[in-house]
Amino acid sequence: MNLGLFIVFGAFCVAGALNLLFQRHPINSALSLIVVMSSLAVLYLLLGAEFLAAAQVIVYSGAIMVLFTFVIMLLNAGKEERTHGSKLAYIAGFPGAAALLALLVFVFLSRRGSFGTTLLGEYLVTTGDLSRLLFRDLLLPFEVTSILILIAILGAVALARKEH
Amino acid sequence: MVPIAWYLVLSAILFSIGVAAFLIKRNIITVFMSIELMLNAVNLTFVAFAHQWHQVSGQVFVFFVMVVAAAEAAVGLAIIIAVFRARNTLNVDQIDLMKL
Amino acid sequence: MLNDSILTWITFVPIAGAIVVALLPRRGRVIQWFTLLVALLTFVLSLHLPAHFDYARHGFQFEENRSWITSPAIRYHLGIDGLSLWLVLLTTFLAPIGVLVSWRAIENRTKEFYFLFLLQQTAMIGVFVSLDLFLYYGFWELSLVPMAILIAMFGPNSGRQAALKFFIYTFVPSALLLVAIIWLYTKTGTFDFVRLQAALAAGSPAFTAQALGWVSLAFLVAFAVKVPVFPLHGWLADVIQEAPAAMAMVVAGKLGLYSIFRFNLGLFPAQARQIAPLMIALGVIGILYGALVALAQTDVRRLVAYSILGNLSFCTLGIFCFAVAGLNGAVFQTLNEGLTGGALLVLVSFLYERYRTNDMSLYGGLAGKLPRLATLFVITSLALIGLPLFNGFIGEFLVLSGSFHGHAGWVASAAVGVILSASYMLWAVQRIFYGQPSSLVTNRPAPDLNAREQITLWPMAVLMLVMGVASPYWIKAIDSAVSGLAGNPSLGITAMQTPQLSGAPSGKVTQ
Amino acid sequence: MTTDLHLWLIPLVPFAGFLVNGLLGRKAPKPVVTAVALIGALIPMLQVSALVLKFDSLSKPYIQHVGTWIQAGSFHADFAFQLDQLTLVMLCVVTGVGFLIHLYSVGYMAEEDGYWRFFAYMNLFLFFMLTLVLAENFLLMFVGWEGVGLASYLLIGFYYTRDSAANAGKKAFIVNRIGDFGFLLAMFLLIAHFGTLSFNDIFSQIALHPAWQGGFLTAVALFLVLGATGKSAQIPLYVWLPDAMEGPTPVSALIHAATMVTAGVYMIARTHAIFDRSPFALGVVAIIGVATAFFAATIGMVQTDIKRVLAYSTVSQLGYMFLGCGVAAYSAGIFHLVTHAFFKALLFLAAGSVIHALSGQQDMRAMGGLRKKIPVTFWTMTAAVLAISGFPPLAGFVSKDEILYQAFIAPNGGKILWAVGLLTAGLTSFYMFRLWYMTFFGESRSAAAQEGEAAAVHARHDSKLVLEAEPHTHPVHESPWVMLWPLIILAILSVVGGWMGWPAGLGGSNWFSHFLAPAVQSVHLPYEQATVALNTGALANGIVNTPNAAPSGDKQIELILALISTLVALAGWFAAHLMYCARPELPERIAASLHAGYATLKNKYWVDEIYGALIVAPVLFMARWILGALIDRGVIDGGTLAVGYTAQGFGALVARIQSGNIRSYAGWLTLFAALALAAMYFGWAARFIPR
Amino acid sequence: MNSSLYILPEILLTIFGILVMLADATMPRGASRKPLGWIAVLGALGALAASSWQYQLPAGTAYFGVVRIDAFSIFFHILIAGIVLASLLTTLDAVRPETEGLGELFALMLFGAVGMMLMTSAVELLLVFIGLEISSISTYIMAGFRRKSAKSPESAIKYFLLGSFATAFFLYGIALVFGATGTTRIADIAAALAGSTAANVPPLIYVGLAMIVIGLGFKVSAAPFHVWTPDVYEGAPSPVVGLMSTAPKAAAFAVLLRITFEALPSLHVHWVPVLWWLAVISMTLGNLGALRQRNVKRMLAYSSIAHAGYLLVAFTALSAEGVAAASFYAVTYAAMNVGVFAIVSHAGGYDDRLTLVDDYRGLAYRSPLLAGAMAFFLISLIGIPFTGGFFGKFYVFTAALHAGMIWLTIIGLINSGIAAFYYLRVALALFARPAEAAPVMAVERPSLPLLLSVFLTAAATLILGIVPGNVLGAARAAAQTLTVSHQQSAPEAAGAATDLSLR
Repeated sequence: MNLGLFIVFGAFCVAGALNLLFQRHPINSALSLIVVMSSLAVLYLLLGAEFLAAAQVIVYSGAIMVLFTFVIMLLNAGKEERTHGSKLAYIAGFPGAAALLALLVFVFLSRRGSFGTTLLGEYLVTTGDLSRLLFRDLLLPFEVTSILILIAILGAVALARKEH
Repeated sequence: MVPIAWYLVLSAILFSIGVAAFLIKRNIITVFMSIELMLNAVNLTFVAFAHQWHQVSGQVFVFFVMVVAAAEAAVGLAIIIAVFRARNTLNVDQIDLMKL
Repeated sequence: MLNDSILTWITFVPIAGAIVVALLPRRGRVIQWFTLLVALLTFVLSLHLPAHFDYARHGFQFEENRSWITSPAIRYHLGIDGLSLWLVLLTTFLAPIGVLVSWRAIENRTKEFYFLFLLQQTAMIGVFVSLDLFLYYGFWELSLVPMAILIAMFGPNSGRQAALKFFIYTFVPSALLLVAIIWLYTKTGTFDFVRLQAALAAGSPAFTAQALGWVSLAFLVAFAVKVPVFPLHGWLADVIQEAPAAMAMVVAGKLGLYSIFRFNLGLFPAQARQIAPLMIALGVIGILYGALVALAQTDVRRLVAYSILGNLSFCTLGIFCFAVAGLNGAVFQTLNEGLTGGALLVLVSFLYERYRTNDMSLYGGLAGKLPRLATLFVITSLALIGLPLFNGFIGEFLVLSGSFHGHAGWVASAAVGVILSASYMLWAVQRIFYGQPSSLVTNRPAPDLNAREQITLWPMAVLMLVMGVASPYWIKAIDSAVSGLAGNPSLGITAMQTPQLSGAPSGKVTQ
Repeated sequence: MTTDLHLWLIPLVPFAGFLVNGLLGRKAPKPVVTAVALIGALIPMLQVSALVLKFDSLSKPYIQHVGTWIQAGSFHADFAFQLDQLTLVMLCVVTGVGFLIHLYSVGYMAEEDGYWRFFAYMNLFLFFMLTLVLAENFLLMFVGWEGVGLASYLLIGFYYTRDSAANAGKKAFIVNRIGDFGFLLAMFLLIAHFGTLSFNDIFSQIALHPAWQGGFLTAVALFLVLGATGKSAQIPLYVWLPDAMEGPTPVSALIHAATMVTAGVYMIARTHAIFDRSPFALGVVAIIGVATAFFAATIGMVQTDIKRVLAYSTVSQLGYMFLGCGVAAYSAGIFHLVTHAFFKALLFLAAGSVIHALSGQQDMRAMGGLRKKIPVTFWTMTAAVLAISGFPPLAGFVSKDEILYQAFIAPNGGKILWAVGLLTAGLTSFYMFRLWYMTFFGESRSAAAQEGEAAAVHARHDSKLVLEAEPHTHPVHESPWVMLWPLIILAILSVVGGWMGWPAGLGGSNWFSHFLAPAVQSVHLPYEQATVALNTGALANGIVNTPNAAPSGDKQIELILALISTLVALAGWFAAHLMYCARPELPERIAASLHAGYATLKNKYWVDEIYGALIVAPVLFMARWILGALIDRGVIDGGTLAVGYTAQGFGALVARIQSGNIRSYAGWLTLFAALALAAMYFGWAARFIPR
Repeated sequence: MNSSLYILPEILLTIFGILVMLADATMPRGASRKPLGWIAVLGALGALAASSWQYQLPAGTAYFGVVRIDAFSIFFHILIAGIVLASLLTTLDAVRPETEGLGELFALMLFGAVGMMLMTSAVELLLVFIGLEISSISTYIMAGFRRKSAKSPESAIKYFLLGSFATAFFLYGIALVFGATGTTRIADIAAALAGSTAANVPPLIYVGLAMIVIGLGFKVSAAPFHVWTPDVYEGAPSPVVGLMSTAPKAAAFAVLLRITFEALPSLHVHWVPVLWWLAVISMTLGNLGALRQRNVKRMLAYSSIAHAGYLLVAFTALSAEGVAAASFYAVTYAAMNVGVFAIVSHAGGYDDRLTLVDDYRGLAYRSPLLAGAMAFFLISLIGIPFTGGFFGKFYVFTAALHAGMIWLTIIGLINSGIAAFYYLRVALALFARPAEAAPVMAVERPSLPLLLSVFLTAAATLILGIVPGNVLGAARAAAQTLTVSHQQSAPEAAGAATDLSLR
């Protein structure tokens, strides 16, 4: 069950990600990304992060991706032209990305024993646990995010405002 | 019975696809989406490790990342709009006034 | 007691003056007069030094030694010995002359000019009086900046390129010098010259021959560029060509040679000995090369530049032959070069002010038009080519005679430079002053030297003669430093060869 | 020796004259300049006269230390003067002839613009020349040595607006510097071996070590010879002297005939202690001397410029002096120096008078018939011609014969030297009488000049005055008395001057030689042994001779030799008479038939051209193209530029990374992220760190 | 109450930022925004004072061990406050007072400073991350602030995209470190690794550290992660560049110091060589790249890459002296770079029109004061003695040589020789006669804020060069706190410092 879910949603994730990669219209990519995020939410559930799973759907798939779609629409972005502005992206980037993946996979798999395994429901984080940490131990970071959000608002307003 | 390593590998794969997407995509908005993909991959890692260590802080981290991502999205998209206004294009290959 | 703070005064009066200059109004000649005053004040202050110098003592005098930065252990340590005494005096002596020669040559941007001029003054004096390597390095590098800026500001043709060339040429090797200085510090925990000298003499496992070899080389290269020693002279001609006379006068020679003397001989005697054959060869090549290339010049400033290269190479030769007389001569020659080369540049600058060119082929027949200038030019030329009773002769003679023993072949080759120097200098005199007046000279009426210009030049001319006749006054101080060095066994300095009364002379007896 | 002679005052007085005239002369009235200059020359002469009177009472050498000049380590050189017989003789010549020529110049230079300058330089010359002869050590001697060169340079280039004069001055100085190079090296060697440059210290050292023969002493001597050839215009460095005639005639008389050019001879005599130990060096001196004498005489035969003839004659006569020294007959050399100073100064001054009379004409082809017009000049010149040609009992005869005799009795090829010297004497007689005839006899060829057709140019034709004005001429006229008196005095000296050294072989006592003997005789006399030892060798081992003490049995030889040389001189006269008086068309025919030889002589063996091609041109080529262009501009500047451009090239490469494309940047970042990851994980980075 | 004192400067900055925003809202459109700037200046001054005052506090953590106030964090707090102060003054001078959104810019600068300060005092990687994001996002926005030009938004988007890209790496790094140790607190990480030897260190930590180095390397523009720098600096408004080339970098360096020296000293065998190479590549690429630049801002961008390299050199010394040198260097670099950008901002005009080297020709003839100050800053950047730039470099390389890094020192100092070329080209251009054909740079009279800013930075540069004693002392104290805690947590690592294979 656990494994099956992992494989299915893991595959969804990868497929969504690849689709994001291969789709040429931004809207399609955005939708693919929503698939990835939603599948991830399921994986979070599998890992016992219920609250996060919910937040993932609400914040990511909901808020953030809506914003993306909104901007895509606003700017009336069409299909990508496959311009050839960069050779380096292919010459250096792909080997780099491949090497990165290979290395990470190598490290993870070579030490897979030390990470343990997951069982569904074996470890569940309650909202209470979460909030205890969030509002007590990490009170300061939590408060500071307000500044972050303030800046974001400020910036969005400042940058997107029409010229006079 | 899923080994945590698999989650980690999955996140690595997603991360790499994000990197690749960043490299390939021409539309700025999509490029930005690939960054979101990378962040999501990292989030998965956090959650997986949180599970491994039975540490809530990993999950809290993810929560913060989401906030940051949201803030980033707001700012990023505003910048994209500003760029579009200034240059009337969303193709990253054409955003290369400054070079060398 | 003035003795305890005199060096600080001498070093920092110019920079204090510079700050005041920056605040003075740009009106009339206020800035010039003030700078002249500061320069004269510095000179007068510096006269305290020879007056109270203890010639019998080796080691440093007028010392000041205070902590400056505790960690790293950097001290404000000043002091002079017979080596630096006259170099300080030379610097302070040339300062008023530099002001006077710039009086009309620098008509605009005077504030900038004199500010940087005084800054340069402090830097140069600082180099001579610093006994802490950090402090020394500070002044050493600082001396580059006003020079470079002034060259860029006032270079008539390609000042910026010349300034860049000069700066890069000297700065890059100085970077390696800094590496070496820091390396020494990490091994000894001190920047203090005296303590370093003791530490190096005492030796330590860290001071492997190889390490010290590289360190001393870093020192040497940095200094050699500044002298300059052939083939590191690439910057010299361009700088002399472009720099204002007051700067060109001081750009070459004394700083680098002093440093070689102080540090390469003082700290790394064994290494200096090792590299001596190379340096002797370079010195001799420099003498001949400088003279020959000077012979080929048509631009009088470039000619002076190469003649300076040639004359300074005598110093290199004298230093690295490690004979008491040669070392004395090398220091003396350093003074000469500053004086004579300086005077020549002043004269050339006066010529330029009148005719706006340095191209000798455009000149001719000036002797009749500007007899006073011609006279002083000839006198300076004669001093430069080492006519006896002028200062140049003493230097060259001591260097060559002192170095002769053991390096006969090199010295003989170097002596050929005596012929060549006469050739290019007299040829230059002929091209500028003799013959029929050229069209440039006839078409552009120009006055002979005025009172200010004469006041600039005559002290130098007289000093050339006095130094040529009464050299012991200068050499007794130099000698005290040299004999202090000679006490260092690893330098293996040879005294002047004593008569071989007992045996046969070293030459083979015929039959 | 208790008396203080204030020797240092002797040179210092003219120096003061130089300072006064040099600094203030421009504005001072002419009489003041004249007075200062003459006093500057007169006082030393009076001082020397006083010395002469006192001389016998002095212990010799009389040495006076004035102060330390250079002191470095254990080496020191002093301002020290010495007086001995040799010095005294030189002092007399320098101050005596010097004063006369000063006097003469007052008339000769009266019209000149640079009158004050001229006399300042003349006084300066006296200062240096007196320093040279009074010096007690090599270094101070070198001061005079270089200093007279300087004065010579200034005076040759007196008419500096004339390129030829400026060139000649420069040439003189540079060629002299080549000689000075030798002098310097000699001093270095001496310092290296003796640690001092004091004459007395060195010579007493040598005296103490009879074993020192040749070796480094030969090296020292040869370097000194190099110096001497430069100053005394000997082969190979004689080339400057003929050109030096660009200077005013009194200068030629004083510097380039009577005094400065003899400094080389004086120096060899002064340092004879060294030469005595080096037969090889002496041989070299003798050969150089005789070769120069002959060589210059041949050139002198065909020159047409009156001063150039005299110049080559001077070179030739200096060759005799060298020959004398070369056979170790130093006193003979010095004796000839003295007599030569009389008659050659006279010749020049008389020639100057002629030139003066002809408003600047120097070409003998444009002279002639002047005998009547300028009688005083003619008669004094005649005395000089006879003297130099070696007619008894005039001065030249005595001194030249002494040298020839000494050469003749020298072993190892002395006869050859004598023969060449004799031949040269004949040539001398020929060209001097040629000059005599061409100048004073026959038709006046200067008619054109008298008619003002501007063929002749005034002596000051290039001086500043004349530049603006028309070249002016005036009728041939005798010179003023201020010029004639020196001629007359010198003529008398030319006649009687030789008598003080009248050789024993001709019934005299050779007083001069005996007087000089203490100064030039060797401290030790290893001659006998040396001669014996050296007899085995050929020329390389030199030609030495006992200097002064001619074996009494040789009186006949001396007499015979004197007769022979007189005959040879007569022959020369006869030939000159034939060619330039009796049959004036002969020279052209001979020139035509011996075309190649004539051209060679006419062009002075092309020595200037050869030097130009072999030395000057290559040096200039090397300076300009190889060092100046190739090395300095190419390698050193080019290298700097190359480094600069290389760095900039790398800079361009680095900037190429900056394509401006975000995806490229990301690619770059990814690649290096992967690398950094791998490096960190596997610890690779450490492996590539140099240590 | 006590806890909030530990974040007093941040609180002050936030309050003033909000004040600025509120005041901005009340001002009519088109009114001069200068008063807002002065309010912000007050805030920065307050933060400066508060930070200095924090020396009175006992060193320790607050907010459940999330922030730590010690000599190290206070040192950087003061630095950041100072930079912001000078940058605010520069902005006041260089931006048209009625510019729309100027108030937001001032507020952003203050808020950004909050993030940076938190980065330096955070001992919890989460807070580091948040601080980093605050500082990054605010600078992204500031880079795009001059929207009228085409370059500024491009600069912003490049910065933003690549910055986020790097942030992802940084975050991944934190995740892996968390995976390896189960914690994100510096002290706990160090403690978790304390017992481990090279053999049993969880390998994930290496990957994590590498990712963190990549992310922070990007932020400090260390080559080869520097690619964004020239483009962004060129396009961003000059006063902002002065800020973002110094303060966020200083903060990022502080984080890197904390992570390497406080959290992961035991891994030095792995990270020292990597940083060694980063240092070498940064110095070399930065200086070579700058050689051919004709745009002063772009040139300074390359130069900032090189300076990041010099600063990294200090890391490799692996000693308290090295940390002190790095901290000191951050101060000197900030002083001279903010100073030089103050002048670039002023001289470039309101729209940064004149930024080519040739535009600077003859500046000395029009504004001797500015030219003199600029020359002074450039000279300091070259590293001429008696300027902060020199002493910083000197101290860094002394530390490196103490650790036996001879080659690094030689490479570094040769690089500083190369660097002299391009700095000097500008410095000399200032004094050269202006080209006749070139457009004359109409330099406005420097305003009071500019004078203040230049004076502050120049004085700092000079003081750091001549009497650096106090700052050195503070830097050394800062270093002490890092390395002492490091010795407590990993005593064997400190001992191992002597037998590094690198020696």
